[in-house]
Amino acid sequence: MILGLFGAPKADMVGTEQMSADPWALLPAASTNAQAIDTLYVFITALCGISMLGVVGAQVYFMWKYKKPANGHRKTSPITHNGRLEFIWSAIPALFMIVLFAWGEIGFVEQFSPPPDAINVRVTGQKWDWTVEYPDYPGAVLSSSSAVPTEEQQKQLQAAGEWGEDIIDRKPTLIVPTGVPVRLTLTSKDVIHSFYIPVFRLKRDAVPGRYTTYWFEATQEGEFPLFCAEYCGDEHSSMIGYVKVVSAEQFEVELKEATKLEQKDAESLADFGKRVFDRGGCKTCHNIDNDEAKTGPSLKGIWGRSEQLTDGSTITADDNYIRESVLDPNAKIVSGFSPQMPSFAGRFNDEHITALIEYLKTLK
Amino acid sequence: MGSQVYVNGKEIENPHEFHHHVAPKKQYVQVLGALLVLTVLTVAVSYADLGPLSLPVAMLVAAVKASLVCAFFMHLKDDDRFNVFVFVGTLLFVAIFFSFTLFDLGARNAVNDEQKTFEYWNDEAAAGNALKVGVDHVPEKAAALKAAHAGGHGDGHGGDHGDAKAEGHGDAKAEGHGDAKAEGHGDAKAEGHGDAPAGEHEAKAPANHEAPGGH
Amino acid sequence: MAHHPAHADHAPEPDYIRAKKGIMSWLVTVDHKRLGLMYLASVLFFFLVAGILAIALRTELFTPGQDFMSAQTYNKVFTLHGAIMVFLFIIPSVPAAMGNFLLPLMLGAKDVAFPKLNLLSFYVFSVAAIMFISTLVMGSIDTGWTFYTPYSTATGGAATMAVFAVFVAGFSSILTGVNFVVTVHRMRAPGQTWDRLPLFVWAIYATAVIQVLATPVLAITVLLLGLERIFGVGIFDPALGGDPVLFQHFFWFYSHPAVYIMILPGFGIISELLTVHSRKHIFGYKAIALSSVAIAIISFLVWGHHMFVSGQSELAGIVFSFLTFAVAVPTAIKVFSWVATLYKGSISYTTPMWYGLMFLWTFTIGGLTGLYLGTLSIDVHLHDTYFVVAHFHYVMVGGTVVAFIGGLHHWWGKMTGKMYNEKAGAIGALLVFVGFNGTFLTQFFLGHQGMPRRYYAYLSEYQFLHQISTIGSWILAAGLLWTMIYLLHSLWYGEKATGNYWNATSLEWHTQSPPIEHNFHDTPHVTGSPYDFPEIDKSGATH
Amino acid sequence: MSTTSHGSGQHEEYPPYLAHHFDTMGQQAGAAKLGMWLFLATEILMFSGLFLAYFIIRYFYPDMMLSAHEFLQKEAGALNTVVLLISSYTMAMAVRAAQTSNTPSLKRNLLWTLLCAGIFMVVKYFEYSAKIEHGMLPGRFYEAHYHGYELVGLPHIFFAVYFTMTGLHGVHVLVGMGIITWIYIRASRGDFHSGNYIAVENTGLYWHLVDLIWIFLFPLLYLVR
Repeated sequence: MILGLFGAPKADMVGTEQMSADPWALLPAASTNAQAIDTLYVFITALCGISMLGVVGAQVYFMWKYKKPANGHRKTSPITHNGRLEFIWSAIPALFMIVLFAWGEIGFVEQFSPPPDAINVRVTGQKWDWTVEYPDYPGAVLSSSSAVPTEEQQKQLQAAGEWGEDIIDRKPTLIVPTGVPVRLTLTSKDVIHSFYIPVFRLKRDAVPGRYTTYWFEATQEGEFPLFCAEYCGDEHSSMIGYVKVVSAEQFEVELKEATKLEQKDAESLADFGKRVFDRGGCKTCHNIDNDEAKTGPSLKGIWGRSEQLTDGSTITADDNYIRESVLDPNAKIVSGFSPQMPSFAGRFNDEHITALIEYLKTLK
Repeated sequence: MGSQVYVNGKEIENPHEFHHHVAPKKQYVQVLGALLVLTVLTVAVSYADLGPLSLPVAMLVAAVKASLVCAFFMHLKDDDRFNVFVFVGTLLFVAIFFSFTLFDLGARNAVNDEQKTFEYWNDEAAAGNALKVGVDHVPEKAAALKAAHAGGHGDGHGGDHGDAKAEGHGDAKAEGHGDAKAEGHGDAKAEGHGDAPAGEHEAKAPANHEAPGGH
Repeated sequence: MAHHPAHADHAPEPDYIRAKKGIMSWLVTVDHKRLGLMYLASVLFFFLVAGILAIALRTELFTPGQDFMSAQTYNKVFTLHGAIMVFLFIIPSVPAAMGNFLLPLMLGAKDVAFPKLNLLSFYVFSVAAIMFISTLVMGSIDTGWTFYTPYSTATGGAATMAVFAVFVAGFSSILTGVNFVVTVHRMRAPGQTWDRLPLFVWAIYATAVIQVLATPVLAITVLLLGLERIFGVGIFDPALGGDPVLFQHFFWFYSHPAVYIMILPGFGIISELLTVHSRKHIFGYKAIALSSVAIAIISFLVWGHHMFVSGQSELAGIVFSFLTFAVAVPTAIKVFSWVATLYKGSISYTTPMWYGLMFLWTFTIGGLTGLYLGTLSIDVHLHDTYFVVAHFHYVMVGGTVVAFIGGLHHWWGKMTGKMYNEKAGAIGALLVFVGFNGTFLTQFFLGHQGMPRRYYAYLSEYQFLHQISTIGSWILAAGLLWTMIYLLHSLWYGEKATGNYWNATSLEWHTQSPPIEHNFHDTPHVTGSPYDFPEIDKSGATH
Repeated sequence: MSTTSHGSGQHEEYPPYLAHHFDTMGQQAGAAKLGMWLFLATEILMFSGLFLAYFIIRYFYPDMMLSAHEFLQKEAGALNTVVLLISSYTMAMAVRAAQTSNTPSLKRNLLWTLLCAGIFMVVKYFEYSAKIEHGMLPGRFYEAHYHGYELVGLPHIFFAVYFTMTGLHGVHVLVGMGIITWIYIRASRGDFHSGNYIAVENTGLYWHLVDLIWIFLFPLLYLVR
């Protein structure tokens, strides 16, 4: 990369093995749909290329051929129109337009009629995090962790040679098997988000108060990025994750592994709490290493701190307050902040919250 | 020159004749009469139960009234044809705006039906988890109003957040319309006020955003 | 047939700039030419402001991570860039600034139909601009120029103010539109039939029709949005029982036609540039004129193509896609006719002509890439990515702005009485061409690779293309700055412009440069087409 | 463009109400009237957005609409309809008076129109105060359920639509009253006669449009079940 000199990559936010620094390598066609769309894409590109060549070719030729002589003007043609020519150049584009419309329409309609045996997946967007649930596999909930280390941390980690998978609790946002259709049902808890997986050529807005659906069938195993494509506020750019495509046999095993959030043997409660914290994406809105407020108050030294609330009263951030703030976040808003935090009720159980509180105690 | 007028590139022979039409007084009186009669008809029709027809009938009567006003009071009948074109053309664009948007909403029914979007809302409403109404979105104001209406009943429940905590998100939702319903009946007031702490929480997400099968 | 009307029997009259003196004579003027200049100064100022914001955005995107802007700042900057460019620059640029100046001149009229309304429209625009600028000190806005609900109903900052600024700006646009439609209908010179109108007038006319028909819907949309923010009316906000997709219908019913408010006047300018500087009758006059009107009307039927993935029903998507392709045909006809106009012409490579020829390249790319986005299944992939960003910048900047700058050079002498330097102009055009394509051509590839728009940080894989784009934007900025400098320079040091320095035929060239206060000494009478260059040249005039 | 010039730009006899850039009163009146119609077109399109919002809310929440509209006073709405129709009639008569150079009749009819508009606003005032009293306020200010009124579903949207539509219409009535007053003052100065009445006619067109919108608002908000 020639221009890489100007700025080394800072935030390798997803960093999966499928993705390299090659700018052209981001877009394999990894679903049945993607292959069909790519064919049409190539067709349109060829069509546009030929048209462009025709228009610009004629233009450049005329520019050269009919250049004004150095002295005076050449005698120009009095031609004003040509009915037959104009009809032809209206009719030919019109025909191609009909072809394009029909072709695109077929692909589009297919994307909306899922086969009956599709796996159901429910996707819920919220600022700035995706929650993915598998109704067919009770309890299986994934989320896009937006816990990206800060630039400073990354530098330290890289310097220490520790930059790797185990630093962040990095889990896929979506796990799907190859060869099995997957049906997405999307909605949102706050504003409009858009669930976008480029390698599947898939995008669908998640609209609050409404449901939208979509389906796809993955064909290629690997890990691919996943974005929010509809502007949704401050951390829109961090609302990304990755989709992991595994073989149909491996699917259930992988899903179980990925959705697990349990204290490991010999892991301290606080360390487990840090993993919970990362999984919850809390870092998106709360600073932990300095006192600066982001969308929410800084959590540095939160435990035992006195906070003034919007209603004027003060409260000490004890276990109960932290617990309430996780389960019913907007009950008591610290003065100067707006009620923006989603509830984690149902996602975190008591063990998780206990661990989280232990972790927060360590943030001094 | 003074006498030569060009409109739309054509010379007009007698510019003072241009758009000058005095209608007889009688005509205006008749039109007013017709309009008043039609108004009585509209009101009368609203008392007759026409079921699904009531909207089209009401709109039809209104359209007739509107045409009378346009044609006679606004002189469209005798006006420059281009002004008529402007008016009718405008209605055409209104029609485009209406038809496409309503068409889309109608066609979205498939997903709404399948996902039971509106049924789900109704179920939630029946369970007391409906969308919050009006001042309930402004917790301070709702609390003040509740206090004003509940008199001294509220003290026992005032600052107790314990139950809100225990029930988590669900309780924040419960302050919806079902709650307001309770307010409506005198004897239920105290009970309604029992939820007052929850009333102070502004849940960011409306209740119905939870996927029905998700939790 | 007199090419220049003889003015011998008239005493020399001061031009419109010198006719009256003092600042008040400008502030309360009802002269369409002075108002045109005032608009021109305002829109150029906003172009500069929004352009600086654009450079800041591109520079931030030079590296994948955060450089000098936080996410919040970035969001505010891209919102301001979009909103200022759209509402305070592009929409008023050609219609209000150049249209005001040229329309009565091209019609052989003394003024627009309602000069006082014209002045009012300018002040309404100024109020809107001040309201908009005031949002900067009120906490700024971070909604994007599209104000999508429910984000815009909940976000903090000065969104309410911005929304009402758009409401007010809309009224300025409506008043201008009404004024122009009436002017074209009622103020044409004797003999100037519909098929003798310059194509610029046709384009401005079609634009004005859209302004009249679409802008009121924007007004009610932003009014409802403002009420939603103040009262929580619950029409657009799902948390209150509304439907956010409904907002998009309302918004795009205006904003898609508004795209044609932005580009149609550009079409008009290009039709003038290509004919005058190749001394050739426009090819397919009727087709170009009628396709402007056709585009204006069809533009109201395609708004749903902004919503293919937004939760709109797929059936509506299909209908809108079909109608979208219908708008491609008149656009294609225009491009072909412009290229055919060059055939057997006598092309002078003046700066306006360079911009005209540049337009053919950039706009063709902009138009053709629209085909990808109109195609349903492909739009699903490309929607809300950099492909869309590149597409609309090719149409808006490569189309409208290029035409605007070309037109500015073409009529610069007519407006100011001074000629710019041709050599400097050619250098500027080259810089703009290289910079523009460098900036936006790469973004098509970024978009196809899946780079979503409105990201302030991105995956490092996209870095290479982003860096080319950023460097391109710097070149583009340099070209525009250079253009600004030599144009300003010409005001003091430029050659004096003659009355008809391009030896052109439409009516604005039948008066001196700059024109006198009432435009013409005698009411011109039109007897032929505005593009009869071959006839004139045959009759002996050579230059 | 080939052109010829003939005649003089100077008009020997220039009517006093003719602006400099027009050639004749006919051209001026035609331009003004076309401008007014175009302006009315924008008004219609603006209100169409509100009507569409109404229809959509109705489509989403039919029961709520039916229940909520019962709380509007039909009698007041009907009275206002009649008042506005009469004012439209008097306005039309005023235009006719101007056309026939009958200044006393013009002034009389303008006063009648103003009076009707005043009655309309007074009725509107009482309606609004009743709604405010009962807490039937738009959007997040809705508090009728604390005043003992039990409405189905999400009535705050209905009252938001009600207040927005009638409010915007009311603003138009107020603006109309202002314009009519101004026209009355000009009529008193004797500005209008059969050769110059376009200002009266345009005011009339505007006033009829206000009436036209109410003709649709009344059944939609007050009557439809």
